[in-house]
Amino acid sequence: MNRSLTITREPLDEAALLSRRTLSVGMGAVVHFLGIVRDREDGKKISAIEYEAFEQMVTHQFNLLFDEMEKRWPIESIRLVHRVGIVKVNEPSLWVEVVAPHRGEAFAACQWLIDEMKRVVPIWKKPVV
Amino acid sequence: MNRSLTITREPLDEAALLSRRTLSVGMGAVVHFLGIVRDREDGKKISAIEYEAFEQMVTHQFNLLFDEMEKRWPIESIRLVHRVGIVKVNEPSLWVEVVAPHRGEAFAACQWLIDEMKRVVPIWKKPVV
Amino acid sequence: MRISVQFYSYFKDLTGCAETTESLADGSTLGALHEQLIKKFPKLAAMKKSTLIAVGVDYQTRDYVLNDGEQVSLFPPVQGG
Amino acid sequence: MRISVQFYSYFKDLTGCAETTESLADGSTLGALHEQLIKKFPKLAAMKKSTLIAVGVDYQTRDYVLNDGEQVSLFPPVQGG
Repeated sequence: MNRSLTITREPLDEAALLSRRTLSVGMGAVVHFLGIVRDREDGKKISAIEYEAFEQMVTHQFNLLFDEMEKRWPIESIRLVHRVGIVKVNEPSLWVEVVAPHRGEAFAACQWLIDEMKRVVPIWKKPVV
Repeated sequence: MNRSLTITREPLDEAALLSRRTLSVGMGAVVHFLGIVRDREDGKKISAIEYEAFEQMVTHQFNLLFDEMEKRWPIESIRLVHRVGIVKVNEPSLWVEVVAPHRGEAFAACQWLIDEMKRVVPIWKKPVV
Repeated sequence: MRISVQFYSYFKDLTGCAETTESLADGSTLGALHEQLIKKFPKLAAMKKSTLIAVGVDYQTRDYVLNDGEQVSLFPPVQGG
Repeated sequence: MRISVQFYSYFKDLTGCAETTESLADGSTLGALHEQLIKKFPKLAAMKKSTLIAVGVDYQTRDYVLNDGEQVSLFPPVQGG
């Protein structure tokens, strides 16, 4: 399984990410997820979210999750980018891509990864008013 | 709900589709699905799939599905492109984008739409050897 | 009454044509039309249970009562995506 | 033995610092360290049950036996995405 993990302070460049996708001839499904910063947090208007990460542990925990994905599903490629620092409202903080033979496993794996990430990957949010 | 449906003989241009995305400040989730033509159909090597569509009915049936999605989930935008004619192995035949406030509803709506499409939208595949 | 019928996908191979016109008694149902088509194109019989039938752009069941000039489509299970 | 402790997210606000060093008897557990930290920084008490604790880059439970020089991190529930 091809893995790519990026924790970055730079804005996400979706077009550049797409141009680097590799896809073998047996693959039938690509699922992307983008998490976008919304304009409200706990009912209050915000202008941005500041993401803080314990970076070494983030990398390690994502790799444990990727190991588990590889056991559960026949995934060819997982790529994930998470921004840290200040991310403005309406900008993406998270981009995930899963490539697999069939759509069922691609959707299942992508959703599982995001759910698990929100349980174990040490990244925290702080609203900016 | 913003709707965009395209049935086309042209190759999919993902970058152009992304550049036309609109996203209001309350939206937190974007899900994309790409269906790619695989190199095997029923265990046999193929070089392409030829898609045939009953186009007027395709448009009508997709609109019925979009109506139902609008009732079920708070979706801001659904965009779908399906190619017809010959689509080579390793090229996408289907592109779907769902924009919603939260990821749960974006994933659920996207998967529901694809499942229903495969039940009621009159498009057929013919393998090309 | 006269009903125009279109075939899609491999139903065109089974019947050898993309379109035909059938004459039926007024008040005939879609089920009666289907039976008449199976007599005319016997290869449709094997697919009888999985055949999808639309009148215009909407699916209809076999008890649907046809009206003169309506356009009917017969096709196998769909497979988009 | 001496254990270096790091705080993340609003735990830094609760303790007023990002890092501290604790002295503990050899063979002490992570649970004992946590109690010692709560005595030193009483605002951590309210979060006791939801506190996540890592040694190095792995989560560990309260019965984990610490070794001299290990790096411990305490933080609230994670919220990435």
